[in-house]
Amino acid sequence: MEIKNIDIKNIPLEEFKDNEYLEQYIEELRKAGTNVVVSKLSDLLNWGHSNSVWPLTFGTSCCAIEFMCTAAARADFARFGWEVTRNSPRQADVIFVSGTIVKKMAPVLKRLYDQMAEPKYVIAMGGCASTGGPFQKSYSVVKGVNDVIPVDVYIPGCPPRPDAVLYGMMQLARKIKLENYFSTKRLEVKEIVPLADIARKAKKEKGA
Amino acid sequence: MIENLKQRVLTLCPSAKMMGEYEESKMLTIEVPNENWHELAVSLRNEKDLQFDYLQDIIGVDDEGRLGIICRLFSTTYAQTPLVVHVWTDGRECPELLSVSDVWNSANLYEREVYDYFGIRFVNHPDMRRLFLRPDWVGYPLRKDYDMESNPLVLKNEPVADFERSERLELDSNGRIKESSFQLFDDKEYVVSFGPQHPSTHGVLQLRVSLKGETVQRIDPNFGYIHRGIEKMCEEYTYPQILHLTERLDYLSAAINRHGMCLLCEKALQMEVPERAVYIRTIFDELTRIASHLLGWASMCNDMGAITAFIYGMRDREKIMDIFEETTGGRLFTSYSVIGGVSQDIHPNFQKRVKDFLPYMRKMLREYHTLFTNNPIARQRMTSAGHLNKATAIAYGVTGPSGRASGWHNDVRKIEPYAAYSKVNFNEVTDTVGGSFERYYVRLDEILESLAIIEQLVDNIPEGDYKAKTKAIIKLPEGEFFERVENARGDFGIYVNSHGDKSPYRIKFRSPSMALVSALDPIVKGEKIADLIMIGGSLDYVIPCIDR
Amino acid sequence: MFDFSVITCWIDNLLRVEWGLPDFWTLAIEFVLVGVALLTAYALIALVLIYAERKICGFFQCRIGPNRVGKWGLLQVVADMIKILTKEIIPIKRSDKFLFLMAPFFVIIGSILTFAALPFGLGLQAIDFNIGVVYILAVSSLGVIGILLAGWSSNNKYSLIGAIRSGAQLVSYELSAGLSLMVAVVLAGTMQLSEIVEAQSDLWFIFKGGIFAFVAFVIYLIAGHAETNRGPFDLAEAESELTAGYHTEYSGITFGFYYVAEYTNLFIVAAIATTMFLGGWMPLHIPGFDAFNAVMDYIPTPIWFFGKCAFCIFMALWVRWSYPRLRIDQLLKLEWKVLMPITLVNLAAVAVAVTM
Amino acid sequence: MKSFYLYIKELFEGICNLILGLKISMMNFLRPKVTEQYPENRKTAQHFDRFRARLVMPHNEKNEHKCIACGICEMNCPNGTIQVLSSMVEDPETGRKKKVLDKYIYDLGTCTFCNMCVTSCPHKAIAWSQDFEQAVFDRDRLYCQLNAEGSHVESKTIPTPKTEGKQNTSTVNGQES
Amino acid sequence: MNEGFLLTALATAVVLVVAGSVIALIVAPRTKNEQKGEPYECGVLTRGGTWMPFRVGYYLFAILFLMFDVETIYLFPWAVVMKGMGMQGLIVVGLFIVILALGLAYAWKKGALEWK
Repeated sequence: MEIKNIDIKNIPLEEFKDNEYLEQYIEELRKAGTNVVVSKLSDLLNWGHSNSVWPLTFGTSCCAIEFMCTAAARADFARFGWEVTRNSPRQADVIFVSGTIVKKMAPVLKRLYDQMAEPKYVIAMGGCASTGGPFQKSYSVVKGVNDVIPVDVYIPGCPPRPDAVLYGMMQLARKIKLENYFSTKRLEVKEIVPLADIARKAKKEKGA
Repeated sequence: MIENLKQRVLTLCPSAKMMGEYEESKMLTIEVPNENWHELAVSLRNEKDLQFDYLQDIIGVDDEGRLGIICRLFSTTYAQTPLVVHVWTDGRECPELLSVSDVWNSANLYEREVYDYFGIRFVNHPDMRRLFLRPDWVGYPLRKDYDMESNPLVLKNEPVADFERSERLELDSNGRIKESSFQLFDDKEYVVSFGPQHPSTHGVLQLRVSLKGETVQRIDPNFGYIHRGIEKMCEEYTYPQILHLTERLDYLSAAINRHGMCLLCEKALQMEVPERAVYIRTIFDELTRIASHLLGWASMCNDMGAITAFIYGMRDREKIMDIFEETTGGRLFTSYSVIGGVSQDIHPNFQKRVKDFLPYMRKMLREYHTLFTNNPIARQRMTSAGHLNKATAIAYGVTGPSGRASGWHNDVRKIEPYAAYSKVNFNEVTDTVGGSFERYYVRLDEILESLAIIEQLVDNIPEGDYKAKTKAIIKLPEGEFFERVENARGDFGIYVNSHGDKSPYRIKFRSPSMALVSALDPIVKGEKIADLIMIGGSLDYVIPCIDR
Repeated sequence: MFDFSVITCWIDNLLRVEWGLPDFWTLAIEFVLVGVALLTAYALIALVLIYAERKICGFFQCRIGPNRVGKWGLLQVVADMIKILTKEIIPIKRSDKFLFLMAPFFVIIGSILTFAALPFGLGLQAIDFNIGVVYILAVSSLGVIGILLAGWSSNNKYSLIGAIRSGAQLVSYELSAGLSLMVAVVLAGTMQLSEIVEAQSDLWFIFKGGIFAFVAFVIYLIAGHAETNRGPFDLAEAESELTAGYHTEYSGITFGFYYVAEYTNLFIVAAIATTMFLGGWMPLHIPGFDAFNAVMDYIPTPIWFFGKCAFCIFMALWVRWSYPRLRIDQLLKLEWKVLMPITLVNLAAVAVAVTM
Repeated sequence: MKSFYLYIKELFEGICNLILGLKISMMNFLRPKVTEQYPENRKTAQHFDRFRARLVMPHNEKNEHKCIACGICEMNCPNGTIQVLSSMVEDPETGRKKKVLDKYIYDLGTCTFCNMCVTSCPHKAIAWSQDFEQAVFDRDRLYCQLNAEGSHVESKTIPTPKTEGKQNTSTVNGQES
Repeated sequence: MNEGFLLTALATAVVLVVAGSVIALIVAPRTKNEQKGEPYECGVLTRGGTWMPFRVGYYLFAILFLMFDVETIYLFPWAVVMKGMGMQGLIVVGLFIVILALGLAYAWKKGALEWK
């Protein structure tokens, strides 16, 4: 099934990375079953949600500086309507996990995520939040925030430059536009990436 | 002079053992038995002719099975030889040392840190609890026998009570140690938590504030929400690999920290660095300092509610980011200095870009002053709160612009000139009042000084190599090495204990930000909440640097 | 000048005479129509203002502001509203549930009641009491109750501190707002808003009243914005200290009400300032220049009204995006030691000037 | 009286400074905006050629790369971002066994862009690309294989590698970009 | 008529709030977890009760406000008819304003206006 309704201004659909995931996502949605009338309304709501994503001010370390740069005049994510950063999780829609999450911070992050109002999204910004980044060998760092909360988009980079953050935001907007608004169940797409398995296996062998 | 000091110390404490001195770095190392340590500390601090009033750092070590601490002392009154004191514990099971937190206020947090890392408990310390790690953490991570797998990720709620209680060890008159536990805040106190997720704590710092109305009674900083264990990781990394971790300590002075680490390695290897590299590094350091001060200014404005000023600061910071990116390929983390020089030559556009930036920045600084400094609201807020006098600043080890605003001449660039700082004319910006406004103003003035330094250097970058040849595998000779550089927040110290391997045996970074936060408590007592945030902004600390 | 009461009379006539509806139903239909009109205007103004603020704020900060949702980002606010309307409302444990739900009511009621009393144009005014000024002062302070309740009932420390701050703040600024409006009342000799506007048909008070009216106008703008909790007086929601202040625990549309009310209150303050000092919907008339006056009369009255409001709002945004936030003691000092004495002196001076 | 004079003076100074501040923000209001509109300027935007967004392995038109699978980059990498999977293949002509690159796996998610792999590569087989559009929905997608399918080593860069470990970051005098 | 419109406005406000809340309650997705209802305090658990006693300072301002506000209300009728009252009215009200101002000056002098 082709991806519909998720065009983002100025970037053609096929130039986006990871369209395969979205295709699988639609597949999952279809399995869950949506009827047409709701779907129209759902599209409108998704349009609203994807264009008005208010981030929670949540910065732990270096990536937070680049997040601030994204908010500042040069990159200006206000153009996307994302500039209303809320300090209270009740009013925020997305957490930019910008920075390292350590074991002491993990429950706090979890609680903040739990306290957010539905629908809510998570962007793992930078290496630390995605995989532990430079601190993979550390005893106190959580290796990827998806151990703590479900993540929607990963933005690689250490830290990612503001443009890369904007790109990640557009990726999230694409995903939101696909969402079935009326089901609160989180759809999980179990994607199998062969290369990742090979890499992990090789790492294990080398470690042994 | 070093002889004098040696004699003086020996008369004060006959049981002290001289450990040889670094003639070159002009430093005296002694070993003191635990029983005499506190007594000696008092005399070192108070004797008229010694006055070692600045405790730079306390470094915990686990050296070949022995646990102990290394204290590094400076005197701000006399150009004294720095004194390095080793104190060892008796065993590994229940190691205890005498606390010197009553002598130097800065020791308070340092000793807690040592306790957290090595499990050494300090007798007479007012508040002996873990500094960085969760209260239920198992083991002491920087001990050599620490099991890395012993602490899995826990997501359940930590009981509030865990953060509420603390321990105290006291020596009673019979010389026996008495343990007692106490509650940090009274049940009736109204304690509000600022942080970990808070827009104005500059990172994930938790400040628990006891309030009466809007007035701050007492604060208790709670660190460790970004403790990544960098020091332990460094013990497995080679020296060139460590560099990328030093950048991530204080990410706003990334280039300076990295420079410091390179300097330490070069000094240890007695390596000659090409003049060109030295100049380039200095320019990059100063650009980093400007970028950091700009961000400091911007976020302080943001803390006071002037969001537009924040955006202006960030806007002008982008100019520096462009200069960085063009030459080094990185914005925040330049990965530019390497051991022996810099990793690649400057971009042909570099000088032009820097020279364009200088007048621009000067013009913008004038705008900042009109927009914010002279704004009566901002000025009244800044002048009326947050005074830190010189004595307190030294006692807490508040270095950098914040310490200089209190009148303490502590600029490492002046005291121990490194890189090209001895070749340039610049003023050490100081003030005497030590209020929030002075800290704010010193920072803006330092931008001007940095611009002047860059102006003197940028046209005179000598031709030649940008990197010295180094050995394939860099191994530091055996011994202890200290280095300090002036980063944007103050005295950034590095200690390396090398056993001659390609990775350090123990590495310790002295975070200037930690001293800034520890000094927060005496400053904010009796101020309003709004001022607490503003004072935090004026101190301009970076939490990942504290937590490491 | 086109009198909008022509339309209302026509509708009234249509219902009563043409359709022959009894009195009760006529009134009922009229009320419903007015209600719908009010609601639409209220929502529209809020949307426009939110968009304007984000755009203007962007321009002050050297950036562009929303421009990707719809042409020039015009649909941005619509998306926001859809979003906020369909977000979850979180019940807070151990909060005072009833008050927690009531608080947004008070804020919205306060602002709509004031809104309904504004003269948008000649004949475009729903409520026109003869004690209009007092009415406006009274109902606009209902919002304070909403904020206090929100902070008190949320079971949140930041909210509570925010509420306490706002209590002291809003209550104080009420005074200079009232006293500065009195200058206009003195000049007009009436408290009915429509008559105040009429009284400015020859020249607006800000010109007629000279320096006194100007001072009163500026003070009203300051006090008004302090009352609406907008920067630099946004202590109650001081973002950098109290995370979100009194509405920390409000999510979804309950927060949306505060968000909307903040902007309509901004408009209301501008509108009151316009009505009292800038002649409301009255076109710019200069005594003696009859041709000029006649030309001015051709511009519809609502345009005059909204144009003047836009000017006041721009001033407010300009200040908001230039200054840091005041501290609570500065705020009270400003009110009690600067604005209050000045308003009192100003009032006395104006009384003397008018009597002489 | 003195205090009254001071009060008035402070008031007027305050008002003047407030107005000056307003002037500055108005100046900025009227200045051209500094915003670079990223997705709009996607085609035209220039990035600095040293900017590091992702590691790539340049291939020539014959689908050949320069990597001889010596593993120096892997060794220098501080946190295991690079994995060089190689196999020993017997050369049909000479009969000597040599290392051939199977898969050059690069984990973008863990990369810290510390530049140590590129500076240490003896054959300049890897380089940085400026393509920063890398955000994905699944973390595993951040693993990339840098050598193209069916590619092999450029014939002229075959010289036997020095013993592993001898070469390090510092042997090469920086990397020209 | 005015009163009718006043009620209309009131009803409008009620309709707005109720309709908004009802739409949100119907449409918005909801999830439950243990932490959601806990008061938010920067991501940590709240310690102790959240209500605290107000300080006396707040009451002081409330009382001051009450005094001045009542007096302001007295002034409004005068403001309406002031033009017709002439000199006599001016003097009387002038006296009133002076007393008001004296009250403020007294509070100022006594330090009641300092926020402590």
